[in-house]
Amino acid sequence: MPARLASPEEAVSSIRTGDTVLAGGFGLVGAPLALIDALVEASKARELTVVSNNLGEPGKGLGKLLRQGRVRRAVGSFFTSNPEVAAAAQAGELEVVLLPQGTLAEALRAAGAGIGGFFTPIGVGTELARGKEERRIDGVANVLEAPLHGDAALVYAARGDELGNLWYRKTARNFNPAMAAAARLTVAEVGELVALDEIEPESVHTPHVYVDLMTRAR
Amino acid sequence: MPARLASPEEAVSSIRTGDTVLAGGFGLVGAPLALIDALVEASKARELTVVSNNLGEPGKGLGKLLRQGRVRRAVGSFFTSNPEVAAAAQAGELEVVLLPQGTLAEALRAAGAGIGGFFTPIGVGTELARGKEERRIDGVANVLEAPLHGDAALVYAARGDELGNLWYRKTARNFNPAMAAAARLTVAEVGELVALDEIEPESVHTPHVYVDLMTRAR
Amino acid sequence: MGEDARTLIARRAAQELVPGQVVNLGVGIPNLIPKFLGAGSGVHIQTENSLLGVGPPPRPHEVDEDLIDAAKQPVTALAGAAYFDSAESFAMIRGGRIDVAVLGALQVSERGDIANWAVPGRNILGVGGAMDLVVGARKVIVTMTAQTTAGEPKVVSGCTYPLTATAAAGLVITELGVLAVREGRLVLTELLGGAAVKDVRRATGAPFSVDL
Amino acid sequence: MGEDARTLIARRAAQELVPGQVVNLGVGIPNLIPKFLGAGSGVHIQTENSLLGVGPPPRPHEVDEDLIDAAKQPVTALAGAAYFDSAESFAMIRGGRIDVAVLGALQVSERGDIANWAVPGRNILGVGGAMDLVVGARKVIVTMTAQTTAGEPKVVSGCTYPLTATAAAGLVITELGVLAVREGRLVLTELLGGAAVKDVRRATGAPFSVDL
Repeated sequence: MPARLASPEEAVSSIRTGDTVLAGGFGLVGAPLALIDALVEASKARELTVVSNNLGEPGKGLGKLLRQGRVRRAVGSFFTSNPEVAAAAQAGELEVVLLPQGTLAEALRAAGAGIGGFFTPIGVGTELARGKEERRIDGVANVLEAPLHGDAALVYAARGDELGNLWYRKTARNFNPAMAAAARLTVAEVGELVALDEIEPESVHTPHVYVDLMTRAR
Repeated sequence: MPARLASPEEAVSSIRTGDTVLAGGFGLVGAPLALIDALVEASKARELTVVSNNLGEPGKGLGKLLRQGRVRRAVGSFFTSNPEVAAAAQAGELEVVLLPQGTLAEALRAAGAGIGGFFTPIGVGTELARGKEERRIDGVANVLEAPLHGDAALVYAARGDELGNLWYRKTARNFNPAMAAAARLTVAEVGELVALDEIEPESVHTPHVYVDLMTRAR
Repeated sequence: MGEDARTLIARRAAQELVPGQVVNLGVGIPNLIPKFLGAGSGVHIQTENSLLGVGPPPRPHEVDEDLIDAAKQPVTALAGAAYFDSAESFAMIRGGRIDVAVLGALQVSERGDIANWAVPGRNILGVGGAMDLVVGARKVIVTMTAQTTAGEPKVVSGCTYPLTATAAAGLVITELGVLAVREGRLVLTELLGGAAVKDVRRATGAPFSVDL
Repeated sequence: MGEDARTLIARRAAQELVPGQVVNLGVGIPNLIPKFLGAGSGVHIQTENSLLGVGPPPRPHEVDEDLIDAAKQPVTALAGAAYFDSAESFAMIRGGRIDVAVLGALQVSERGDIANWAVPGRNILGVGGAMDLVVGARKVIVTMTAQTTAGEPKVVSGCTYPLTATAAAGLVITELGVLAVREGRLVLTELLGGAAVKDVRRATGAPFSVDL
């Protein structure tokens, strides 16, 4: 279905307590800040699993949600940039699931691509491989990783067209395309809403089949 | 390394007897015809494994190589369009490995992406799953598929820049990007050789790290 | 009669498609569907080779050699179309982003097994994207004549031809009627082309209930 | 001295990079390398967040909020640069398309095990792309001072800190010299900054042979 326009508040209104929310961005670059603000201010959903490379910064982006005590589990690769993550984990208020950054990206892609799981050599022999199935393939040790599905994905794109096709600018692309494809409900916050074909058909980064709702960046 | 310009003949000169050659294209659209012609006319490599969605048409594209009896094994998804494939298989001169088209594409991507193998629900319960490891994941039956690596990849792109960044036009993209990433040696036949930045950095489909040699289409 | 049956089936199949849906159409009868959708139908056609937003066939001067569908026929692209590579195309298919796949078949079983790519005893040399589509699409509609040219039913208790997928078909549309697969059982929900229930029974190799 | 050591290490590491190579530079000492490469070095810098063709730091008016490196610092992009998404970036890394990864470490063992992301007893909260890079890159160069500020050697017989990967380092460059990992053994191949072999022995917690 083509995407429908909605306010940030409406766009996040179907996120429920216990849901898994995928949030794009590398640090704050490419992060859907209007949607995150709406989730912080207009949603009552608690006990969230948040999948994001980082968990914002103290009091910024997803860091606000953490301060509200609404994140039960954080799945990502680099939480060191927000010391409040360490504090919450220490206090037993937050479960942290750490993945190598490439495994995080690939697990999201796998979810979007209907892949049941994949073997990767990354992390073998480290603490992050603990409890994971290991298998030697063509002489190389691999671990089995599972796809990472979301109930909702919040992504940011510089441009979205009337159908919901998305185009990302420079390094703001990062995790956004993989996340857009990995959730049941995908909301795209767009910097600019453009007419059809203003995004060259060869340059569409996320085809509209992945986008349910669009909202304008503030 | 950035790509180096070469003639089609030079570009295929390192392909050896017994090698696995990945060839882009869906039918003849997006097929690297100058490179295939060079392989047919200027190379003596035999006993090739050719990975391609189709094996050309009778006497066209990869069909020429088949007529020369130089293909030992064909891996692809749809060989019905070339009746000579059936004849060669019947005569025991050609081994045919058939994969669902999406599994073919994903196996090539997995090779390029350093993935050791992946579980997919496609093909379960059919003849194409015979002998493959099966596993139920989250209630869905999956089979394990292996990555598909090439010794050489021959791809076609409408545009290539001086470094080897590639841009594909319309449906001529098809298997080319996945194959470009899946081989030890990748040769790109380009319709047009352009200056740096004539391909918008956000629109590069295949970054130059995957391209070793470039040749001009004829 | 052959051509008429195919047209009838395609017209009926077109009614299953609603605006906004993303649809993949196989070769044969499904390829006749677009003319019954018309311009502005709001149906988005995906072709697995790899384009979302397939438009009508090109006029002669519009033919573009880089723009074909999975049947290798020249097509056009609508405004808002997107091209991608084959890996992404099938990620989209396996990932459940195709609302409906419409395809032809050689046999369909009462529990929705589909056989559409190979005939026993012949070399099995082409599967294309069929397996990916029937497993990945949210809804699978099979369009086919009720019987082979030799008069054998194509809807059967169990497929004897090599399977494309198990329990995949949701709806089977023939020139005689519409059969839905519900919890592994066939239900005749509609008669077509003036056929009576007994005509469907005669041409069908599997039991079905009737819920017209 | 601290800053000098880091500069010395970075300068020496830069000599390992040859035109045409694709290189990923970690935070810390590796980030000092570009100034020793200079413009037109022909070295292509990849940053995993995801850009191939990183240029020098922007002048103030050139800062672009959508253009950062993996250390979240503003960068520029050279002509011929390409952007991609994180899944593609790590496909490139795992797929062996990064010729050299240069990174800092807390410990390196004599067989090339690397520990660079966590300290025992503290919450382990950030790994980033380190594991992917040290396994995926064709050659891994570790740049670090020879000892901790507490005077403990960082090159050790076996790592006591949590591992990033096993048998991954190919070269270790400290302010005292260059140690190559050859078949699971350390070989001192070069002395730096006026150090003598005995200085390296004193600052190293693992045996090594000398091949200057």
